[in-house]
Amino acid sequence: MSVNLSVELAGLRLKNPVLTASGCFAYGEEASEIYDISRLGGIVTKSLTYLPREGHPPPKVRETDAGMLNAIGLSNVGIENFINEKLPFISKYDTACIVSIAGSTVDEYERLAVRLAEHENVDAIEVNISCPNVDEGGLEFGAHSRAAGEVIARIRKRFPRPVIAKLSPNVTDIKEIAKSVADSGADIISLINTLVGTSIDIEKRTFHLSNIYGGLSGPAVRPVALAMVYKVAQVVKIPIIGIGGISTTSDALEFLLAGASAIQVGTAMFIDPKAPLRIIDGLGNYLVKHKENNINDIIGKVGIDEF
Amino acid sequence: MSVNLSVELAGLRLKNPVLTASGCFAYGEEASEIYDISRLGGIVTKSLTYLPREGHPPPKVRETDAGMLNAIGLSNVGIENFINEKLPFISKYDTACIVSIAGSTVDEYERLAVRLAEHENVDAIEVNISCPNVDEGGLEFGAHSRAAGEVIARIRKRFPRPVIAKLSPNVTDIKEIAKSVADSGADIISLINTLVGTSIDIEKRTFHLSNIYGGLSGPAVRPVALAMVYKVAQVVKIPIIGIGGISTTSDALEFLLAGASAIQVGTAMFIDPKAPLRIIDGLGNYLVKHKENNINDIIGKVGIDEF
Amino acid sequence: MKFSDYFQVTKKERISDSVYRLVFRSPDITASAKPGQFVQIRTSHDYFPLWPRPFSIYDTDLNTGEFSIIFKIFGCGTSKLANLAENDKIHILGPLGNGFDLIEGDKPVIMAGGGVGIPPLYFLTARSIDKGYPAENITFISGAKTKKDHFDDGRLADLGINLVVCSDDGSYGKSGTVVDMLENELNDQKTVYACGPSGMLKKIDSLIKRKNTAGMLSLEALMPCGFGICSGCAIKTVPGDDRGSTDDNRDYHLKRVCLDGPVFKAGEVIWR
Amino acid sequence: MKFSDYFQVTKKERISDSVYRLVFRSPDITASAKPGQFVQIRTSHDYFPLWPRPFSIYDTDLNTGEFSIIFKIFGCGTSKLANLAENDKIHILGPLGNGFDLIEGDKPVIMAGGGVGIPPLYFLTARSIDKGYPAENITFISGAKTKKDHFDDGRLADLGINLVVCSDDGSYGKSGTVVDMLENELNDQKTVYACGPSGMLKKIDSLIKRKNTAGMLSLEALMPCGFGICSGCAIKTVPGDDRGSTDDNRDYHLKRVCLDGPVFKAGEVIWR
Ligand SMILES: Cc1cc2nc3c(=O)[nH]c(=O)nc-3n(C[C@H](O)[C@H](O)[C@H](O)COP(=O)(O)OP(=O)(O)OC[C@H]3O[C@@H](n4cnc5c(N)ncnc54)[C@H](O)[C@@H]3O)c2cc1C
Ligand SMILES: Cc1cc2nc3c(=O)[nH]c(=O)nc-3n(C[C@H](O)[C@H](O)[C@H](O)COP(=O)(O)OP(=O)(O)OC[C@H]3O[C@@H](n4cnc5c(N)ncnc54)[C@H](O)[C@@H]3O)c2cc1C
Ligand SMILES: Cc1cc2nc3c(=O)[nH]c(=O)nc-3n(C[C@H](O)[C@H](O)[C@H](O)COP(=O)(O)O)c2cc1C
Ligand SMILES: Cc1cc2nc3c(=O)[nH]c(=O)nc-3n(C[C@H](O)[C@H](O)[C@H](O)COP(=O)(O)O)c2cc1C
Ligand code: FES
Ligand code: FES
Repeated sequence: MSVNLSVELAGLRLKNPVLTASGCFAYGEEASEIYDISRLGGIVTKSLTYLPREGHPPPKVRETDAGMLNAIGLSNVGIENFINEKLPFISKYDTACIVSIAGSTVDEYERLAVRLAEHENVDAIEVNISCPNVDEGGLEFGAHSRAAGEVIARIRKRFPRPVIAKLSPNVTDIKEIAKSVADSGADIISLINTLVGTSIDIEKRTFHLSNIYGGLSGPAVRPVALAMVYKVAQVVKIPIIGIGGISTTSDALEFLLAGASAIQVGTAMFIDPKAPLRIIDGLGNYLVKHKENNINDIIGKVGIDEF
Repeated sequence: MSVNLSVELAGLRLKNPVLTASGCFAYGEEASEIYDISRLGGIVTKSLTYLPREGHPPPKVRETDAGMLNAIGLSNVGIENFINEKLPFISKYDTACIVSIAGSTVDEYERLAVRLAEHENVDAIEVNISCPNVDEGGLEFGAHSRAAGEVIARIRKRFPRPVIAKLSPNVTDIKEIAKSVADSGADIISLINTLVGTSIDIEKRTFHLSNIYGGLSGPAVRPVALAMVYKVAQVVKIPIIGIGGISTTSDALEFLLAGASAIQVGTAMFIDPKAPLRIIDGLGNYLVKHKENNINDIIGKVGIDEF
Repeated sequence: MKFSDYFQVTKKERISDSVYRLVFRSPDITASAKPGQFVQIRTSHDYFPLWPRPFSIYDTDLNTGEFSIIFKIFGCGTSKLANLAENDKIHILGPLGNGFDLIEGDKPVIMAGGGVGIPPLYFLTARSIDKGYPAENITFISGAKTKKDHFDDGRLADLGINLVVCSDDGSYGKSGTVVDMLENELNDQKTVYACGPSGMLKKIDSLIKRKNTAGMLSLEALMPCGFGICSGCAIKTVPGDDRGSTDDNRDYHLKRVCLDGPVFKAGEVIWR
Repeated sequence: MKFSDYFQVTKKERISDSVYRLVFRSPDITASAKPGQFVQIRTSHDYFPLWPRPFSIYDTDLNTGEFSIIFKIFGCGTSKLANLAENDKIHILGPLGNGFDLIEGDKPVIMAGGGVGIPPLYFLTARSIDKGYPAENITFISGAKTKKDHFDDGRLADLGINLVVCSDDGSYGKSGTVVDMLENELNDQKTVYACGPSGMLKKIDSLIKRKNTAGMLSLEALMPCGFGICSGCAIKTVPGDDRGSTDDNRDYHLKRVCLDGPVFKAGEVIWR
């Protein structure tokens, strides 16, 4: 029995619902030395700023129980180098190219969107709003619905293809932020970005990360991510991309059942670069096992038991 | 070399900084059948409501990666049964008795505080503000600084001994909430309560918990808890009790170094009922190993490395 | 008194494809263990799995201070348990739960054990006979899904009881479920002692009602702590008239399987 | 091309108290492995630890398609690795990193290996000799903290090189650190190849400068991915003049130890 794994999110066609998460796939070159990345539903690039960035000094990462902390600090090649050196490479592959952008000001986001609009082979933009807003004293754009909405509205005007708003989980009411970005014209919502965390070296009595705080990711955060995806699915009509600790087929299925139309694999890429491929195969096997033939039929199909 | 493990938080004297977390020790009877609970720095009871509560129907718990979800729903014996049956039992032991209270209205919190004020052997109240506020359509008291401050202010007036405000981590800005409860008269701040999460049974296609959402706890959440404790320690002068995934001596030390004057052991009680005792011994050994003799000397002593 | 410490594996025995028997040395737990009680075993040093796992006490040897469990490989925790070697030390808490009262008098009884439910019933049967209850009055139904996961290590046959072995697929003993067998054997003169998966117990509970006799049911549940502090294992039971007013006036009264149980009276549980 | 798959442990050997040698069968990795390169090994099936662990390739056998590593038990991951049995399958990604170029000509060289840094230098030495570099021109300093964690399985002695064995506490070979030995041996005619803990490499880097000669240093770092996608292993290096303007104009240029390294030129790294 042949099964359909392809999904379409607000015009963004994916051969399967499995994407790589931003910052967990660089720009695709490294993984392409391990397998054919055309098998992926799509690639989300490292978040790009206008100018290149070195990012935070080391140490930048730390393992935690079933998770990890990272304070990479948006190290990236900058938009021009990306367009000249990285985009042509990604474009050789038959997989969706989603470019993640990050700004310190609304203007920077806008300028990034303008540059990317010129390139047809950028299928969508993912807007990383978990960045300090310089104009507002370093407060995250993603922390407040107004700022979040403003960024999305400005980008929406400048980019002709799907705009994905990637939400920060470090908020009191994710539903409010989701509604705001949806009302501001986001075509798709992806979540979650990392949770703020830290860890301390008890012998040295210093923080493990040079930046003190890092972003927590990995299996540890999955239950939080899944709850937020389900909450958002209850209040917005636009498609959702689930992110957070997804490492196995079963993890991915939880998010699809909760209402995500696609998922991203982040930290699991480090544990097993082929994790996305295993999940793609696993989704097919799950459908076959349940005598179903279309992945779209299970999206949002979690029920509420009678207890 | 003899070491001092005793700490004093706003007049609350603890023979050692290790407490049991609310809901993870019931009212002390069960653990007392395993060891002498007088060895503990203190006990925090299950959160009490005015009337007894059955709580949510089963299933109430689920394991996650290095964590667990619970939707107990404040099952408790109610304040009167507690005072008549449980308090006398706890009072037999030479350990601090901290009573956790939870209300659906500010009035309920106040009535609970009034009842407990009459009992000298209640050393402190811990106010669980991670509860739906019926007057405000089920929004958590802990979600907004105003509501949080109001509850604390009202209780502060009615209870003569230390009032501990226990904060919810499901907020955008924990510093703001911390400042609000401190300004409202909280003597001590404890954090974190559980993170909102969920998980799904991919075969049954239903949620694992009858309540859909549960509270995530255990080692998985430790980095988030530690970051929040450190943030709060930077903005309030009142003592802090660290909670969240603490299972080992090293975990406890991270929180003390980050600025907590005491810690609570929750989920780890289920894995090893003697975890608090192992931590108490471990703290002593750590001091000896570092040629120090007073636990108070390491509180808040995390430094920031030059990178 | 309950004991929580690291105890030594003194013997490991394979009973069938996925079923093992482990013997531990703990004079304390052994001395105080009662049929129907269980222990919480931490199956790993790290957090996979996070919670310890509950296992019924299968037998005790007061002379050697050893007790044993029989378990089936199920998922992550039991797999790690199966990797234990003799002399390894492992963290155990017990004995836990209310357990059964030994059977007295000579009124006939029926044991209905499904898979993982057999060990505690063996323990109850053996001890009751030791204490003078007539073996011939005991009918013991020992069931499993299929041959490869039966729990029978031969000891039941030696008790001189009326043993009925069955498996759902007929690959071991009679063909049929424990409930099928019980249907034939049960009458209002016989008290039932049952242990096994919730599905089976639910059927047996109504069967007991239909045949209007009495019974004791030993339940399973997910158990974070196993000794009563978390309320995670709570199940719905019929509220007693004594219950005062509650805040959330539920139509059920919650009891903790680990502390108020795992043994409950027939008719007491509100099944899902 | 890099390979990511489950590979079989074909041999396990204990070299000293806490040091083991493991041989894996992977014709692909073996065929393409270069001295100084490493593999990422996932030490457990669950998430303890979460990340795979990096280990230098110690030797390869093109005939059997096997490669080996030597490792010291350090913490959680290496402990689990030490529990592997022959024929177990384990997830490996490799070969990774830039590695060393084989030594050519006949200019004398010094290998400075501390503990876990010895395996890659052995591989470099052996291959360079195979390719015709005169063994007698190689001085190899093999150091360890103490006897019980030395990495020497006897092969170095068979290479016909000038071998200097030392340990910090003198319990094995000469008494002193690798840096002490290098101090005596080094002059501006000799190129250094060093691998070991950061502290040692930092000292060697300045020693190379002082003695004004050249050297290659192979670094360690925490490595979430090992193949360049996470930037987690990045270290500060001296920015090249070619670097254009950056957003956060840092006084350093970050390079990934796993992909741009682990081998760096002396003088390139900005040490902490
Ligand atoms: C009081 C008591 C006594 C027991 N005695 C025995 C015994 O003597 N021998 C024996 O082999 N087993 C016994 N069990 C069952 C045993 O505890 C489970 O098989 C074990 O916990 C499975 O753990 P695992 O990590 O291998 O499987 P897991 O990986 O935890 O389980 C896999 C799946 O099965 C489900 N599951 C696991 N345990 C249970 C459970 N207890 N109830 C419902 N669903 C569950 C989980 O939800 C999970 O989805 C007993 C259980 C209880 C409560
Ligand atoms: C390129 C490379 C090649 C290596 N080759 C070898 C080899 O051939 N043989 C060998 O025995 N070892 C080698 N190592 C070191 C090896 O990877 C570590 O010993 C191993 O990762 C320890 O894992 P663990 O889980 O046992 O210890 P952990 O429990 O992870 O470590 C315990 C503590 O040590 C610290 N730590 C762990 N690993 C490192 C590290 N790499 N750098 C700095 N601090 C660390 C951690 O911060 C932690 O606090 C190599 C490392 C690198 C980067
Ligand atoms: C090392 C690392 C770097 C990351 N960089 C980015 C980034 O540049 N932009 C972004 O939007 N998210 C970034 N993330 C967040 C991930 O895309 C993802 O949202 C998060 O890690 C949760 O998913 P996971 O648990 O599967 O990793 C990064 C995560 C990690 C671990
Ligand atoms: C089963 C369970 C029940 C809990 N009940 C309460 C409660 O009644 N009141 C409260 O303030 N916190 C309650 N908590 C939260 C804990 O007190 C603690 O804040 C949280 O679990 C984080 O700590 P931990 O990771 O050590 O468990 C409960 C936690 C668990 C796991
Ligand atoms: S398992 Fe915790 S109360 Fe029963
Ligand atoms: S370890 Fe991920 S980039 Fe080097």
